Amino acid sequence: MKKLINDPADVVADALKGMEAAHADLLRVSHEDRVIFRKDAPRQGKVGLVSGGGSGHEPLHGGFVGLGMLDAACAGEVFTSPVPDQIMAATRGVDGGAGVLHIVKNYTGDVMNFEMAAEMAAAESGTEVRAVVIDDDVAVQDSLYTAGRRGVGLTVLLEKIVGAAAEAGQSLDEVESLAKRVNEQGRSMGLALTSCTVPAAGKPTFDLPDDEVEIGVGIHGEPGRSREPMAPASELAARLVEPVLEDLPGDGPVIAFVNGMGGTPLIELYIVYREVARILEGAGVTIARSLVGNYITSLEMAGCSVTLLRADEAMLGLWDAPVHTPGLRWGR
Amino acid sequence: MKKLINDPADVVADALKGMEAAHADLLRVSHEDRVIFRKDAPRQGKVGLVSGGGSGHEPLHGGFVGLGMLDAACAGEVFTSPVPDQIMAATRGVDGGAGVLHIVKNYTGDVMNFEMAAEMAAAESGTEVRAVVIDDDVAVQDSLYTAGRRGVGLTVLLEKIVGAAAEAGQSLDEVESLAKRVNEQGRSMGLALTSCTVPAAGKPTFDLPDDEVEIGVGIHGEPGRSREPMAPASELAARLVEPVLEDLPGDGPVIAFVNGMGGTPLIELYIVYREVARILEGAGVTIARSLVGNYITSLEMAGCSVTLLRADEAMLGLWDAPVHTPGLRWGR
Amino acid sequence: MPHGTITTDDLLGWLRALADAVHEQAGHLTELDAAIGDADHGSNLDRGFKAAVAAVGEMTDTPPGKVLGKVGMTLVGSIGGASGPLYGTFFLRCGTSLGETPEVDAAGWGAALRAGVEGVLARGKAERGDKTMYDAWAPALEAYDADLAGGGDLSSALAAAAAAAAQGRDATVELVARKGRASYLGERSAGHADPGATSTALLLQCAADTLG
Amino acid sequence: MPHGTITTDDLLGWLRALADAVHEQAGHLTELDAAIGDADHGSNLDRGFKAAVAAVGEMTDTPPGKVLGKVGMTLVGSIGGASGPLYGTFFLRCGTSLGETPEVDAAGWGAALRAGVEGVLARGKAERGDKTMYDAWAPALEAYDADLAGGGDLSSALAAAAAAAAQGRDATVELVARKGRASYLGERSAGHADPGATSTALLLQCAADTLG
Ligand SMILES: Nc1ncnc2c1ncn2[C@@H]1O[C@H](COP(=O)(O)OP(=O)(O)O)[C@@H](O)[C@H]1O
Ligand SMILES: Nc1ncnc2c1ncn2[C@@H]1O[C@H](COP(=O)(O)OP(=O)(O)O)[C@@H](O)[C@H]1O
Ligand SMILES: [Mg+2]
Ligand SMILES: [Mg+2]
Ligand SMILES: [Mg+2]
Ligand SMILES: [Mg+2]
Repeated sequence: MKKLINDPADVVADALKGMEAAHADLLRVSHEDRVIFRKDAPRQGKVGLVSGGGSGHEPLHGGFVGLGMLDAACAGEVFTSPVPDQIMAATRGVDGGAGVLHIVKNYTGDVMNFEMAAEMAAAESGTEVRAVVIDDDVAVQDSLYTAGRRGVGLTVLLEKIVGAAAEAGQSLDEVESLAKRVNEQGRSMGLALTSCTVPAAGKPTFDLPDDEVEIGVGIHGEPGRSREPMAPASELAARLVEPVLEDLPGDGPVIAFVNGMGGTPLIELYIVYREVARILEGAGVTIARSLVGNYITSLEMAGCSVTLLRADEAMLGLWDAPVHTPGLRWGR
Repeated sequence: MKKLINDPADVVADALKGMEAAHADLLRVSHEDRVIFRKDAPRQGKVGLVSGGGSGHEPLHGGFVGLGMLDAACAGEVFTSPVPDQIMAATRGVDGGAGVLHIVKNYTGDVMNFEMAAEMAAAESGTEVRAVVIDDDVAVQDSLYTAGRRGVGLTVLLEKIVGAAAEAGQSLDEVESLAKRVNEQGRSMGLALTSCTVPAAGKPTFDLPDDEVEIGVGIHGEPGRSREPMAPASELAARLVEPVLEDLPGDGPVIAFVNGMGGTPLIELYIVYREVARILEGAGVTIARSLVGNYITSLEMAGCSVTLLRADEAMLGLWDAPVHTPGLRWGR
Repeated sequence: MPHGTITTDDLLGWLRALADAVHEQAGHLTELDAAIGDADHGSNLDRGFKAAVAAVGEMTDTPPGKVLGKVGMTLVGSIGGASGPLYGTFFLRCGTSLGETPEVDAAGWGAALRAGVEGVLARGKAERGDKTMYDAWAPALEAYDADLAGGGDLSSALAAAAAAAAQGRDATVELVARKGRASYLGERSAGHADPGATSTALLLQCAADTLG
Repeated sequence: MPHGTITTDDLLGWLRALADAVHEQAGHLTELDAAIGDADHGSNLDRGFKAAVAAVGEMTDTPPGKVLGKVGMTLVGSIGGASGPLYGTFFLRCGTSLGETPEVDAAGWGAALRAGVEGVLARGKAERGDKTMYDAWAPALEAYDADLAGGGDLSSALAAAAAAAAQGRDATVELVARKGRASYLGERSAGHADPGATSTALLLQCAADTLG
C-alpha cells in the first residue's frame, strides 16, 4: 500500500485539518466530533441539513457543505459510518429552529447510527429530526433478502437539490418530501476496474484480473454483483445505463451524472459520458443537465457509475440555484 | 491495461465528443482540428488565449476554456503536443482583432509546434501572435544541459489569472507581460507513487516498487529525478515544498496549489495540503488563496504536485474574478 | 479466579483479554470482511475494544452492570458501521439487565446474555440464517441455557456457549447473506464465514476462557 | 531497381517500407521512449508515416522533391511532439533541396540529406552528444559524403550512412541527455538508446535497403 498519508489511523483527522485549512472561508471543523460545519451554521429559521457516512468518498460529504447544500457532514472512519455522538453534535450545531433533515445512505451501519442519533437527539433537546434514506443503486435487489438498495451517486444530486430548497427557506415538511421525491426518481449503477485499499487494511479489498470488471460495485470497494470480461466503454456504458433506465420511473428529461470512483482519469469519464448520451438519445431520453467528474468516490478505485434522475421543473430550478461548497460551486 | 475507452486510437476523439455533449452551453468543438473553442469565440476586441498540449492532463487544457480563462485549447494525442495545423485553427478561431497569446508549456515538442504555428499564422493572416512559455518545474535544472524547466502546475494558475486579465479587456502587451510575470513568480514540483499507462502503449510507462516514490516527476509519466524510499505525507510534502520555496523569488503571500496527478484520492490531497500549509506557516509564508484537487493530471498516475505562486494584489484580484469553465468555476 | 460468579474484576479481565484477542485477530476479521464486505470489521472492533478497555479500566469499584453499560456506550461512540450499534446495544442491554448486582451468578449472566442478544435482534432485525453475527449469538444463548438446565455451572455453560457460537460461525460459511453489506453479493456471499459471527464467537470464547 | 538514381517510384517504395518498418518497430520505439521519455515515440511515428504514405500514395507523377515536401507537411500535421517538427522539417528541407528534378543522383541525394539534417539542427538546436536523433543523422551524413568522396556510388553511400547511423544510435546508450524530454532525467538517462536516434537509424536502413 502506497498512499499520501501519515499514520493509517490518522487519515480522517489529518484530512479534516487539510479541509479546514483549505476552506476556512466556507467551513468550520469540529475536530473532536469530526463534523464539518458550514461556517455560519446554525442559520436561524433554515432547515438544517446533516449528512455523513464513512470517509473515503471525497468530496462527498464534507466537500458539499456550504451555501445551497449541506449544513454539516459527519466524517466516519474510512468506509465506516459515523457514530451517534458525531451525528448528534452535527444536529445540535445546525439546528436553527426549523428542524433538521438527516440525509442517510442506505447501509445497515449508517441507518442504525443515524437512527440512534435521532432517538438520542429527540430525547435530549426536542429538535425535530427527520430522515431520508437514499437507496438508488439498481445493482442491488430491493427485497426481503437483501439490506435493500444502497445509496450511491444520487446522493450528490439529492444533496444539491434539497440543499437549494432548504436555502430557499422551504419548511422541514417540504424539504423532507422533496428529498423523498428525488430519491424515488433517481437510479444509479456502478462498475469497478480495480479495487481500492482501505488504509487500515493495508491491501486491496478484492483482486480483479486484468481482463475483468466488477459490475454493480458499490462505493466501499465491496465486490459487485457479477464479474464480467472487460469490454469497450460503449458496452460497459450500456451495462450501466440499461438497468438504470429499466428501473427509472416516469418519463421526461433527466439529470445525467457520470461519476468517477476516484482512480479513473477524467478523459475516460468523458468517453463514458459520450456513450451514455448516445444511449439516452437512442432511447429518446432528453438530458436536461449533466455532471461529469469525481464526486462520490471509493478512494483510489478505478471505475465509474451512472446516475439518472428524472427531474421536474422544480428540481431543475433547484439544481441551477447557486451553490458554494468546496466540491460543487456555481452562481457564486 | 484496463481503461474505460473504446479503441486506444480514438481516445482523444471520443473524449472530445463527450466534452462537447456535457458542456454544450460553454464550448464548441472542432472535431476536425481537435480544438475546443469557447462557445462565443472569437470575441471582438478581446485578446484571444490559446493553449494546448498533449491530452491526458484533463481538465487541463480543454476544461479551462470558457469565460475568464481560455478561448481555445488544442488537444494533442495523449502526451503528444498538438500539431501546427491545430494551433493555427485555434489561433484563427479566437482572433478578435486584439491579438492572440499562445500559452505553451516548456517541452521541446510543444515549443516547436507552437513556434511553427505562429510562423505560419503570421505569414498567412497577419494576426499578431505572442507566446508565453511556462517553465515552473524546479525538479529540472534550467541549464544548458537540459531542455530547461518543464511547464507543470503553474499552468493552471496562469491560465486563470491571465484569462481574467484578457476578459477584463487588457491589451496584448499587458496580457503577455502579466503572463511572463506569473511565470517568473511561480514554481512547482511533483512526485509519483505509481506510473500511468499511455493507451497506445498499453502498459505502464515505468515500474515503481511498492516501497518507492518518484520525486520530481513530470506530467507525462516520464521518470523523475530520483527514486526514493516511500515516506509519510509530512516528509513527502517537505520534499516538494522545500525546493519550491528555495527557488521562489520575492516575498509576500502565495497562492498554494496542491494538485493530484489523477489517481490519488482527494482525501490524500487534503492530507498533503495540510502538511504544505504547516510547512509554509513554519517558513513564515502566508497563503492568500489555495486550490486542492485534480487539475493538471497525468492520466491515472497516483501522486501530487505542489505549486506556489507569489501573487501580488493584482494577481489575487484576477484570481478572484469570475470564471466559468468545465474545470474551474466561480462568481458565475 | 471466579467460583461460579462474575465480579467486576472478572469482567475487566475478560474485556482486556477480549481487546487483546480482537487486536490480534483484527487482520483476520478484516480479511473476512474484505471478501464479502468493506474490509473494516477488524479495525472497527480493534478501535472499539481498545477504547472500551480504556474507558472502564479504572472502574474497579463499579458494579458489573454499570461497567458493561459504559462498555456499550463506548462501543457505540467509537466503532460506527453496523457492528458499533450492534455490539454497543448488546453490552448496554447486558448492563441494564444486571442492574446494581455486585456479583453475577450463572442464571444472572444467562439473563444478561439474553437481554443483550435481544438487543442485537431489535437493532439489526436479522433472522437466523441471514449470515450475521446473530447466527453465532442465537445458538450460543440456547446452548448456555441448555447447559444450565442440564445441571451445568457457569463455567460449563460459558464453554457450551462458546462452542455453539463457533459452530454457528462455521455454519455461516455456506449461507447466502440476507442482511448487512454481504447481502449485496447475493449468491457470491456463500463460501465465506461472516465477519460478525466470527467476532462474536471470539468474544464468547474469551468469556469462556476468562469468566468460566 | 534504381541504377544510381532515385525516382519517385523509388521514393514511394522507400516510404512504404519505412511505414511498415515503423509499424513493426512501434512497440520497441515506445518502450525506449518509456524508459527515458513519455512512451509515445512509436505510436507517434506510426501515425505519421501511415498518414504520409496515404498522402503521397497516388503521387507517382510528381517529382521526388514535391513528394518529400508533401511527406514533410503530412508528418508535421500528424505527428506532433518533438519528432513531428523534426522529421517534418527533415523531409520538407530535403524536398526543397531536390526542387523539380525528376531523378536524383547520388550527389543530389547527398545535398538533400544535408539540407534535411541542417533543418533538424535548426529546429532542434541539438549538438552532437546531446543524445538525440542528431547523433544518428550527423555521422550518417558524414559517412555518406565520405563514401562518395572515396569513389562509392549511391548504393554504397546509403549503406555507409545506414551503418554510421546505427553506430550513432548505439553510441547514444551511454550518453546523458541534454535535449528533449530525456534531459529531465539527468544521469538517469544514461544506459538507454535514444528513441529518436533509433528511428533515424531505422529510416536510413530502410533507405539503404530500398534506394541503394
Ligand atoms: N442487520 C444485522 N443484524 C445483525 N448483524 C448484522 C446486521 N448487519 C450486519 N451485521 C453484522 O455486522 C458485520 C459487519 O460489521 P462491520 O464490518 O464492522 O460493519 P459494516 O458492515 O458497516 O462495515 C457483519 O459481518 C454482520 O455479522
Ligand atoms: N532538440 C532536439 N533536437 C533533436 N532531436 C530531438 C530534440 N528533442 C527531442 N528530440 C528527439 O525526439 C525524440 C522523442 O520524440 P517523441 O517521443 O516522438 O516526442 P516527445 O519527446 O515530444 O514525446 C527523442 O528521442 C530525440 O531523439
Ligand atoms: Mg464499514
Ligand atoms: Mg510526447
Ligand atoms: Mg465492514
Ligand atoms: Mg515521446
